[in-house]
Amino acid sequence: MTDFPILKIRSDFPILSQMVYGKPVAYLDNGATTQKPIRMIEAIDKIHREQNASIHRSVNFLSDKMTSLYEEARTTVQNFIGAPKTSQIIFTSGATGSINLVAFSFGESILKAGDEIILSTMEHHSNIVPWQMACERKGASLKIIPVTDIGELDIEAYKNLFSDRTRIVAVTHVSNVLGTINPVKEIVQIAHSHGVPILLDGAQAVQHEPVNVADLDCDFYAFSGHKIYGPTGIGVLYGKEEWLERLPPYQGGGDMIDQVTFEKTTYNVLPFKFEAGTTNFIGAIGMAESMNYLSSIGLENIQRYEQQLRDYAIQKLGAIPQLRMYGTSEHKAAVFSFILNNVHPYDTGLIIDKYGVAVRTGTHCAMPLMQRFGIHGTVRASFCFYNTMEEVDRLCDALNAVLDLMG
Amino acid sequence: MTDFPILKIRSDFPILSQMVYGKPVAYLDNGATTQKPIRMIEAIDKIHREQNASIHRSVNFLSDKMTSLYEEARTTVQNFIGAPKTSQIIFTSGATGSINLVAFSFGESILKAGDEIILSTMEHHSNIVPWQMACERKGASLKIIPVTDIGELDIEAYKNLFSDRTRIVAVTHVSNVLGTINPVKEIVQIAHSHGVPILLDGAQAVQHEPVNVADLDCDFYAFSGHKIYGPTGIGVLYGKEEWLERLPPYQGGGDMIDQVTFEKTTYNVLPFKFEAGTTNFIGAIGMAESMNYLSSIGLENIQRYEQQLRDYAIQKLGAIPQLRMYGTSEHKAAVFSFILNNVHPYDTGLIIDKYGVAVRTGTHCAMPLMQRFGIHGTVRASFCFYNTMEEVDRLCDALNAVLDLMG
Amino acid sequence: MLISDIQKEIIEEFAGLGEWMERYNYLIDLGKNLPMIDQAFRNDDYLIRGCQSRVWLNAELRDGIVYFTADSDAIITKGIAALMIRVFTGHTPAEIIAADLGFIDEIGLKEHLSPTRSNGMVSMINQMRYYAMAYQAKQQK
Amino acid sequence: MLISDIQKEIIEEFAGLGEWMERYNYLIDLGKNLPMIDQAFRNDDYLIRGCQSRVWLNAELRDGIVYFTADSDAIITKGIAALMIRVFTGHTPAEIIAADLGFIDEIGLKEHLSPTRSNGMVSMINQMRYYAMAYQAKQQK
Ligand SMILES: Cc1ncc(COP(=O)(O)O)c(C=O)c1O
Ligand SMILES: Cc1ncc(COP(=O)(O)O)c(C=O)c1O
Repeated sequence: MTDFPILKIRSDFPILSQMVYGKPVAYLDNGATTQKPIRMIEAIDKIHREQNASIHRSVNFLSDKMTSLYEEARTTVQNFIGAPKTSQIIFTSGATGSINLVAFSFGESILKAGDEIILSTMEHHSNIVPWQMACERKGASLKIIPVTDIGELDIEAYKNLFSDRTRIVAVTHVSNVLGTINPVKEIVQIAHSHGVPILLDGAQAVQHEPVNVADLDCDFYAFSGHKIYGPTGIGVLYGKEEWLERLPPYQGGGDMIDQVTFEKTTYNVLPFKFEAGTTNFIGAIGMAESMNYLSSIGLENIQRYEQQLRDYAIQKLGAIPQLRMYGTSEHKAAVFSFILNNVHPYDTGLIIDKYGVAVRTGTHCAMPLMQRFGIHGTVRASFCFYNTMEEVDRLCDALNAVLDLMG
Repeated sequence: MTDFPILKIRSDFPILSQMVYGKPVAYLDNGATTQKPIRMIEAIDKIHREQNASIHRSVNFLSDKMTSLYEEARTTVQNFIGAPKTSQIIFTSGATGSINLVAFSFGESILKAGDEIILSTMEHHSNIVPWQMACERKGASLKIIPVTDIGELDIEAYKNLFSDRTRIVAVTHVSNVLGTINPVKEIVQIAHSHGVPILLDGAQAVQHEPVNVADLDCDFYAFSGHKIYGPTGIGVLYGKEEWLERLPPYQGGGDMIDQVTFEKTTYNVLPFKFEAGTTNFIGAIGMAESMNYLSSIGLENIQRYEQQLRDYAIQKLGAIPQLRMYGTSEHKAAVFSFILNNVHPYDTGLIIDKYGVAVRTGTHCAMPLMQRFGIHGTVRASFCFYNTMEEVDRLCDALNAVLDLMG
Repeated sequence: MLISDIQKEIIEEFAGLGEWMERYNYLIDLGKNLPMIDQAFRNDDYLIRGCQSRVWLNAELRDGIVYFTADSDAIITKGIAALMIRVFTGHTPAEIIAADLGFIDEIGLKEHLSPTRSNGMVSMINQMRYYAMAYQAKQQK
Repeated sequence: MLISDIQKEIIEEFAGLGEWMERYNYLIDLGKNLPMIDQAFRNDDYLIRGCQSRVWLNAELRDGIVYFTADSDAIITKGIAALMIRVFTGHTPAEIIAADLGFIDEIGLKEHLSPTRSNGMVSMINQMRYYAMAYQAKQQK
C-alpha cells in the first residue's frame, strides 16, 4: 500500500508505546496537540543539561552559543515556510499569541470606526476573539464568510463581503473541525484584488503539507509549535516586511527596544521589535528540531501518507450507518468530526477512551461553526503521519462498541 | 562557614560541570537566566516521552492526567508565593508577558487622559515600556521615583509623587542591576494609603527569598519561570481576586471564553479568562518542579547562603581599588554591577569570559538607571545558591587579569 | 438516611461491579431512569455551564427539605447527576452544606471531577451547594 | 593591494599569534593605535547602534576611493574596527561591495559577528557597505 517507513517513524515517538487501560494508546487527538519526536526531546534535554544561557544580551561563551542556536532556529523556520528573510520570522507564544499580536497592532494602527474585518464561520476562537476585541476597541465590525453544507467556504459569498471599509481578512488554512483545506491561494488573491491584506491561520496546516508563504503571498501566517511536534509555549508569526515595519509593537519589554528614556522609547529592528522580554528560546530551538525532523522525512511524503490514512478512514467510517460526518469536502485533511446517532459526543469519547482511543469531543473552540450546523459538539478524530490504518480500525471497532453499549 | 550542602546542590545542576575554554564554567549570569536542576529536566523529559496531551479540552486518559499535572502546578505556585486561591495564579509567557497583561487590561479599563502611573528609576524595561505604551494610548503620564547614590529608592520622594490622578504604582521587588532589595511592604502600604493599587515585579526576588504575596498585600505580582530555575516561555501573574475579576481579558482565544458568537463573546472564569489559547502547560509543570526543588532545600536556607556569598563578594570586590561599584545598599541581593577604571565593561566581559567566568555586560535593560548614574553600562555578576566562594575568587582573579592586560 | 450512609450504600453497589464497562452500564441505566427534569426548567436559566455535556439543575425547598431534579444531554453525565441527586435530595440545607463527597473518589469517578474537566460535574456539585446555602440563608432570616 | 590580499596578510599575522590572550593583546594594540576619529564625528549622527560598545564611523570619497575612520569606547571593538578599516579603506566602492570577508572567521573572531551580538560589529560592516553603495550610486548618476 505504501513504502512509508511507518514502523521506523513510530519508534521515533516514545509516547506511542504508552499503554492506557492495558492497551497501546491510539492517539487520534493530533488536532489538539501533537506528540514529540525523540530528536526534539533530546535537543531540549541537551540544552537544559549543557547549553542553557541567556540569549542576545550577555557576553560569554554559553550565551554566544545559545544565541547562535536561537538564530539558527529562526533560519530553520524561515526555510520551512519559505519566507524571504529571517527578520520576517517572529517567535511568539503560539498561534493564539501570533494572531493577538496582529489583531492588536493592526487594530491600533489601522482600524477606525466603521471599518470591517472579514472572518469565516469555520474559524477557531483564537482567530475570532482577538478580532472581536479589536473591533470593540475601535468601533469596527466583522463580516463572516459562510460555510456550505459539506463544510467549504462559500467563495462567491466571500467575494461579495468586500466593501471600501474592509481592512483585513483572517481565515484559517485548514479547519480544525472539518478538516477542510481551504483554497487559500485563491482567497489571498481575492483579498489582494480588493487591496486588502490577509492573515492565514496555519495552526492546522504547516504540520500536514508543504507550506510556502511567499508562494501563497499572504500578508501574515500564524502557527503553533506544539501542533507541529514541538514544545508548548512557542509559536510563529510570519509577516510581509512592509507590514511588520508599519505595525507598532505589541508587547513592551527587554530586547524589543532601541533606546529607553522615560520621555521617549524607540524600538528595535525586525524581528526583535515584536519579541519583548526573554522569549521561549529553548522552545524555539526545540520547534526547529521538529521541523528538521519533518524535513528529513519530507512533507510531501507525510502529506501522501496522511491522504492514504484519510481515504481509508473515510471508507471505514462511512461504513458505520449511524455515523453522521461533518466536513465532507474533497479537499480535506485526515480530520474527522462526527456524531453517532442519539449518542452524545461526550459519552462516545468517554467510552472509546477505555478502548485506548484518544480523541477530542466538544465544540473544538469553534462555537460559531457548531451553531452553523445546529449541534452542540462532535467527536473529532484527527490523524497524523505516525498513525496507522490499524488505528483507523481500532477507532471504528470502538465506535461500534459504543453503539452496542448505548443501543 | 556554612552547613549548606553546596556540593550536593551543584551536582543537581548538570550544566555546572560544563567546561568552557578548558575551565569549569563559573556561571555568574543568574540575573539573566538561571540553570536547571535535574529534577525539572527529567520532569520535562518524562512529559515529552510519556505524558504529553492537550489539557482541559480533550476527554481521554492522557489528557486527564496532563490536566491534573497542570492544575497541580498551579497549586504549587499558589503555595510557593502564598496566594490565597489557585484561581489567582495566571500562567503567562514570562514576567514581561505578565506585566504587559496588567498594563494593557488596567490601561484599557481604568486609565483616562491626565491619569498618572508611578514607576521607579531602577525599573527593567519590561516594567517601563508596557506602561509607556498604555500611557500613550490613554493620554496618561509617568511619575518616577528617584534612586539615591547608593542605589535605593527615595521613599520620601515617592510619597510626594501621589496625586488624585495616580492610578497605579509599578515597582521592582529587587533591582536586576543594583541588587537592591526594596522595602516593598512599606511601598505597598504607602500606595494603599493613597487608595492606589500596586504591581510588584518579582522577576529578581522569588528565586532568592521567601515571598508571600498575601503578606506583602500587593495587588499584582509578576515573575518568570526561567529565572527561577524553570523552563523558558513560562511566567506567572498573581493578582488580587477583585482586580482580576474587574480587569477585562488581555488576549483572545481558546479556553478563555465561555460562549462565542460573532455578535457577542462572554468570558470564562478565573484564572482561565486570562489564559488564551494553548498555554505552555509543559513549561508550567517544569517550573512547578523547580519550585518543589527549591522548597525541598528551603528558601530561608538559600537566602542565608546567598547572603554569605554576597558578604564575601562585597569584601573581595571591595579590595580591588580600580573597581567602582553601583548599588551599595545594605539591603542587597548577591548582584554586583561595577566598572573597572578606564576599562569598558564590554572589554572586561570579553576577557573574563576566556577565564571561564560568565557575566553580563551592558545596560541590563535598564537604560534610565544608566542615565541616572551617567554611565553607558556595567559589568554585572549575579550569584545564586549554586555558586561558591571559590567562584567569587575566580571572578576577582579574572578582573585583576583584565587590569593587567589593559593596564 | 444520612448523606454519609447513602454514600456508603453507593460505594457498596459499585464494589459489586466489575470493570469500567459494568460501571458505565450502571451509570447509563441510572441516567435512563432519572426522571426527566420538568421541561420548564430545561432552558438556559437552569443550565450549568460546562464546555461539553449540558446539565440542567433545579432545586426546590419543601418543609425545610431540598429536592433536586436534573437532566443532561449526555447519558453518562446524567447517570452521575442521578447519583448526586440520590445523595443530596431529601436533606436539609445544613446537611448538604456539611456533606463530604468522598464516594466520588471511591467509585472511580474522580476523573470526572477534576476542576477543569469540561463536563460541568464540578459546577453541578457547586451549584447544588449554592442552592443549599441560599435556602439556609433564607431560613435564617 | 587587493582586499583579498589584505585579508590574507591579516590571517597570516594572526596565525603567528598564540591563544586568545595574544590575539586580544594584538587587537588592544591595534585599538590603541587607531587614529581617533575626528571629534566632529564622535556624535550620535555617526554612531552605529549596538547595545553595548558604541562605534562611530565616518567615510569619505576622494578620487573614487573610500576612506573610513572609526572609533569605539571599547578597546577590543576598536581593534576590530581598525582591522576592518585596514581591509576596506583605500578601495573603490565596487571593490568594497564585492568583498567577501572570510578572514573574520579564520582569525577566530566569528563570535564577534553573530547577527545579534550586541557589539555593533555586524552593523559596522553593514554600514561600511552602505557607504560604498551610496558612493557607487552617486558615481553612476
Ligand atoms: C527586574 C526584572 N523585571 C523583568 C524582567 C523580564 O523578565 P523576562 O525577560 O523573563 O520576561 C527581568 C529580566 O530580564 C528583570 O530582571
Ligand atoms: C485552526 C486553529 N487556530 C488556532 C489555534 C490556536 O492554537 P494555540 O492554542 O496553540 O495557540 C488552533 C488550535 O487550538 C487551531 O486549531
